Amino acid sequence: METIVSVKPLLAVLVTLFVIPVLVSSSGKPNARESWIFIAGTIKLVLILSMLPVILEGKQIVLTLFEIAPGASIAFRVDGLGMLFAIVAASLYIVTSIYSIGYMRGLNEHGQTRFVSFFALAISATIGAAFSANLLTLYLFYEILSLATYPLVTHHQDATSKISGRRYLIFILGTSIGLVLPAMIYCYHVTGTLEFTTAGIFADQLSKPGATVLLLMFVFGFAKAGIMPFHTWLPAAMVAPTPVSALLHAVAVVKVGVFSIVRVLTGIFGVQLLGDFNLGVVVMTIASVTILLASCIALSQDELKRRLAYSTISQLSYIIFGVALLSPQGLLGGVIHIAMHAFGKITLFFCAGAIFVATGKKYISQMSGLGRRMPFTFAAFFIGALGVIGLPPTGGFYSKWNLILGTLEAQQTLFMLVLLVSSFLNAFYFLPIVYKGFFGKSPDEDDTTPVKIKEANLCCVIPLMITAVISIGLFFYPTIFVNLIKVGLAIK
Amino acid sequence: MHWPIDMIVLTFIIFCAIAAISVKDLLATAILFGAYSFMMCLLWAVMGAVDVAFTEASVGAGVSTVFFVAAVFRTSRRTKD
Amino acid sequence: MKFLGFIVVCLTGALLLYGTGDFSNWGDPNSPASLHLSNEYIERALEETQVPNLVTAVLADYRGFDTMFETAVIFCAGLACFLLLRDFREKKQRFYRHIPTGVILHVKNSKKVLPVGREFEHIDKDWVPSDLIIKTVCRILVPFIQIYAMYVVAHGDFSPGGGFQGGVIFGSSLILIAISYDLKILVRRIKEKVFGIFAAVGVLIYVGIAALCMPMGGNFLDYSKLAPLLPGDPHHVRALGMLGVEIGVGIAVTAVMVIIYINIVSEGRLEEGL
Amino acid sequence: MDNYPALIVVTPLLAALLAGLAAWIEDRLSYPIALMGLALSTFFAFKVLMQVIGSGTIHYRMAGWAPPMGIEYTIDLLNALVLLLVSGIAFLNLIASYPSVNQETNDRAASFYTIYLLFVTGLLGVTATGDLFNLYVLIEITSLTSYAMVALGDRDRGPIASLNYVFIGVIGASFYLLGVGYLYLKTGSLNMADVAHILSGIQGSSTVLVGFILCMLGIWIKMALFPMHVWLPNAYTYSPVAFSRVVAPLMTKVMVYVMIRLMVTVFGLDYIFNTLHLADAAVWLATIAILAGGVMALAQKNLKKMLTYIIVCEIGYMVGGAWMGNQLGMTGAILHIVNDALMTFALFLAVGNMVYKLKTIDLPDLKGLFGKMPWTMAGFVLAALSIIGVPPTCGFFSKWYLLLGALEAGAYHFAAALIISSLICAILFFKVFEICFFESLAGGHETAHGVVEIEEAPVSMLIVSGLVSLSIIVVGLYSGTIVNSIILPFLK
Amino acid sequence: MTDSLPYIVAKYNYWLYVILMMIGLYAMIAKNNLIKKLVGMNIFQTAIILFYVSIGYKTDATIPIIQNAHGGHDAHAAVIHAADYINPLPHVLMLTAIVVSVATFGVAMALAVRIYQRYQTLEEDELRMRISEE
Repeated sequence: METIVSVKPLLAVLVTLFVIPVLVSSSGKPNARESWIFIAGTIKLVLILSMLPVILEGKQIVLTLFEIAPGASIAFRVDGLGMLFAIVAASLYIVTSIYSIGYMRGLNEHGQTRFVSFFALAISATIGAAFSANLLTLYLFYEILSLATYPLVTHHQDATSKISGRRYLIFILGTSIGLVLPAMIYCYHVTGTLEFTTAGIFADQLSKPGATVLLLMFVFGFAKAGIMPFHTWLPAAMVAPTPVSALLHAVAVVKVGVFSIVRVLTGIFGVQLLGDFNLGVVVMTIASVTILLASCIALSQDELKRRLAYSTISQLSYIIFGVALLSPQGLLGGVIHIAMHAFGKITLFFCAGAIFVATGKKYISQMSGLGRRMPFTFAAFFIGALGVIGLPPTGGFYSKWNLILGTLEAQQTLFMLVLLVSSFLNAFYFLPIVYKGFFGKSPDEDDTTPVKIKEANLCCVIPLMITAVISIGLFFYPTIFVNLIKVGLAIK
Repeated sequence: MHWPIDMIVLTFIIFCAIAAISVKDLLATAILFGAYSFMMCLLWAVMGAVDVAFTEASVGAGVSTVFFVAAVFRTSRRTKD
Repeated sequence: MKFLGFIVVCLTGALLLYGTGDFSNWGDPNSPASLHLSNEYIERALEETQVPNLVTAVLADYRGFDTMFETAVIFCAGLACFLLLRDFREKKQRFYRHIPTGVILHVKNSKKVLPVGREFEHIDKDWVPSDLIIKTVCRILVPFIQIYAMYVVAHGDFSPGGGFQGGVIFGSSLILIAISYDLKILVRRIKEKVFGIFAAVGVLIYVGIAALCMPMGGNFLDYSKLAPLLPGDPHHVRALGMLGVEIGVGIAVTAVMVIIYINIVSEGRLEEGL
Repeated sequence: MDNYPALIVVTPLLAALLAGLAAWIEDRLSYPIALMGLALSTFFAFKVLMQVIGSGTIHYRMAGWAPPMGIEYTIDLLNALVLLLVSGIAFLNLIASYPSVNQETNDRAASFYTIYLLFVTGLLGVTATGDLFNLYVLIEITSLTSYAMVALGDRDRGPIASLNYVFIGVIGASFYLLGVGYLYLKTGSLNMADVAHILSGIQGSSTVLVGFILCMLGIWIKMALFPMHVWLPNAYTYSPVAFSRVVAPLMTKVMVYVMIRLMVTVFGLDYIFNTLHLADAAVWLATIAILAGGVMALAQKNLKKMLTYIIVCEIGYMVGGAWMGNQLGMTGAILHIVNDALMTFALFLAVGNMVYKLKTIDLPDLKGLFGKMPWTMAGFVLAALSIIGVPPTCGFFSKWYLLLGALEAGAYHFAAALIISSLICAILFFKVFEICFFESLAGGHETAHGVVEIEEAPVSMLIVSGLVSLSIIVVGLYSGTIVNSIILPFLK
Repeated sequence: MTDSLPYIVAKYNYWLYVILMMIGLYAMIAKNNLIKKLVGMNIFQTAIILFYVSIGYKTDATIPIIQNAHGGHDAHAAVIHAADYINPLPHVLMLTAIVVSVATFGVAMALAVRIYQRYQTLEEDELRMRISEE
């Protein structure tokens, strides 16, 4: 495969890192600070997009920074998969930045400079993870992301966030140090390399039980992916301000976890090896359990953000599920779900945040009739919900369609059922909200609320409109993402 | 080979050592310790280590004991063990 | 603790005894320890350094680097004792004795200092009349001890002795003054500061001589390169260098011994002692 | 100039004496003299390192006598590296120490600097020397100075801690001296290279075996390997902070260096691992040390004391790595000497800043420190992450080599201990972070306008703290270079 | 008995040093009084010095000071037999060791005085009690 050496990936990672000192120094001037974020975010996106044509041609961009040991270096390699993830993350970063202005100022939150700084650090780490050329680099950015997110999760600095933060760390850091690190070192010990290659790095060093254990260590170890039973941090982390939940817990953090698992499955083990040892089924089973259980739990949640969180947990497992199918269609469907779910879910989170900003309401049971007061928000919510359920005309349909085709292709009819059932469950826990929002009894019709509820401020509403529109747009034009995946995973 | 003499000196050294760490009066310890050092220095002189013996005579039996007595003077003389 | 200590001690003893199994016999002239380096030193030292006392030759020349640090250790000890114990606070109470009458004055919490001299004298809390015999004997002995100490330093090249032993002896002579007379008399005669300076200067003489060899074109401590600076027989340069450092050691050790003593005995107040 | 090796050690010694003398004239003179001495020493150390990398091992004959007769400095890559580390850290610490020395030992500042310099002289000498007995004398200098320093710290507990340290320290040094005596009895020589040469012919001797065990025991006591660690926590906790900042990172690390030097240069790895069968026992001991250190650290309520137990734990890393019996383990151990020195130094620098401002560092007193001392805490967090072993800080990379070494040697218990200790350290430090981060605002939310007043330590302390914390990352990223250009050539 | 006697005689110095060392070590570990521990420490160190001096000893050899050297520069003309003189190297080492031990002893004494000033006792158990009381 043709490779090009370029510093662009490094720059793309660093640009939001270097803006942090600027942010800190302009902490007294919110407007200046926010414009710096935009500039950095835009530069980042432009840098990433400028690499797009090259990648679509089937080339890869590589850059080796530090050689730690033979076969283990800190290096970037941009391929289709990473590019897909980077585009999603970087573009949503800009949108979220607009949104967080509205949200944070709307609620008059404290420590905004700290917030935006760590946000920038987190997005840097996300892009770094997307462009990682090997497991070591991926692990590095994975850990940075874990730590950078901690102050964001615990932003409120109160007792609840302390407990959530503790849980977040125990699960995320505990699994990555306790499971991924030894597994990674073992891989290096056995093979002498950690480079992602399509064929996998193992020749015949692994026995089936060994491979299973190693695989499970990775799958559970990347706990950001929210595979049960290592998922409980995710609902807990919903105490964070909504922009954090939106970008990080719908897009960046959890997707980095999923992305890591995808990388390990496709780049470290290799589709071939997984197929030989029949390990795909193992992963699929784990993913299916998570999908179904999480959906059921989501049904019982009254707090909107928590319901979204459980929905996220189940949707993340779709991606792993798809990859574990090991068939081209399944891979395509799984990976493209990274993008599709991202746009859908971020819309939902934005809506949840906008409702909170406008009304201060967190519970679904209080939201009946709000849709008539906040029509744009609830319309966007509807679109987002469709995307997550997987119905046309949203991008979510495209990925779910491919996933189902994948199960057929891999002749796993039983697992197709899982998908269908869970889609129904999705519909059950989302659509009632929309229905009640538009057609339910409105609270201020009784004049109990003196202040008339209206839409949240523009900075909140515009982003969610944008993401909703993109979500629909992806139904019609998924080509770029599809091509990227085909290039990245060498699928015909 | 004058090992009988050596033996006697050595026995005396061990006696002094044990006595120094077991008497209950620290001043007596100081004196026994001085005696111990002096015996030691005799032994070394016999072995031909004149410089070492000289040093031990001036340091171990001399100055160290003085320090010891000074410290006992400033602290307590009695001890339980 | 006692039992545990006993076990540890027995284990260590067993280990050491196990090690002795393979020793050569005591005094065996053919043991490896007595052959390899030892012979080289014995046969070459006199020729190379012109110092008949092999211990001094090895101590101050072949392994002079060790000795330099040994002196530094001594300096450290002095400094450490000073740091740990020296107490600059004014003492709350003072005792004076009116000599003609023998009345003892006890001054409490007062800044006032009585003129010490013919009428009054400083005394310790527990006044013990100084014994004339001891005083006189010591007064006679001290100069001889000091001369002997200097002899030991200077003659270290030819006979047992050297800077360290000489220094200790000189130090003990000063300690003897402190014991037989009074700590205050010693401290008044030779200020504490002087001891401090001497301790540092002593080590500095050693390090200085050693370092001087470097600009003279040799390695550190290479006395032979000092030949142009020294008068007399060029063969004796090394011996002279050694004498120089021994004097440094002597000065440092003297000062440090006194510093340790006066600080311990007076709990750092330098007022009353043994 | 070819006198650099001697000058590295002699300059601080001279400076110590001059600083002591200058104090009699004018107290303020001693600080600049001390600073100059260490600056020169660092410069020489750097020169020597460059020279060694360029043209190989330097042999410097003291007094011009050929090696077995006279004392020789043998500076190879390992020495040179540790020399630079020691002098550099001592120098940086001296820069940062000025305010805290004035605060803590005001009337004795000059004596403090003198003893400090003598201590550094001792460490440098221990590192540079190629003679077994010279090593002993220099160990005694470092010990004697530390006894004095420890007693200078806490008025009540300092002397007791110090006297305990004296007893155990003397036992350690005496064991080492005895070991050297046993070796001397068998070889008739004291020069390391010469002894090694003679030893290779008499490997079966029980005297050599006992000599070896005694040397190791002595050094282990001096470095505070687990059951022999009892002196360390109290001694380091109660010493003045300016001193604990230098003794904590350097003393134990230099002793580890001595151990490696004895193993590699004097006894030879072949003798240790092929003739003796003690390696397993030593690795087990190290494993226990790691776990015990971590667990004991958990029980502490004082930050400084907690860190001292972490030192005990880290010593286990290095001992285990060195005794692993393979190149990877040894590489890890040597790399960890550098890394651990830097991390511990950074931690103690931060502690120093806290002590300077707060006067106490019992954990509950650290409330709200993130707000009050953000820069100090930033340094502290970085160093703590490095101890936990998060990439790209240097702690991760030495752990990487240690783990690889453990896997290669089949010492899975050691690998497990490493992972567990990482987790324990994570718990430990996040416990501290939680206190510093949450407790300040326990009363409720603060608005963006209610800025917490910043009370930072003096600039000199902050700059040093920042520099060292950054160097943790830089050294981490360049650890491949360090390994390839210094450690591997040394081990070959 | 007649066989083992020469064996014992040949090494008795080494054995006795072990005994002395054990006495010293025992005192350091088990004694309760700090000053006693210090005495133990000194015994321990002198035992090691005894060991070194024993290494240096050679039968039928004299002290390591070259005789007839006062004659001047033709001294080196006379052949020096290594076997005639005792090994000087251990003596040199032990001079240093003695100095180190007296230095340590001095510092330790100073520490003991400091501890006594503060706690009015030198017994370890009482010290521990006083500390835990505070």
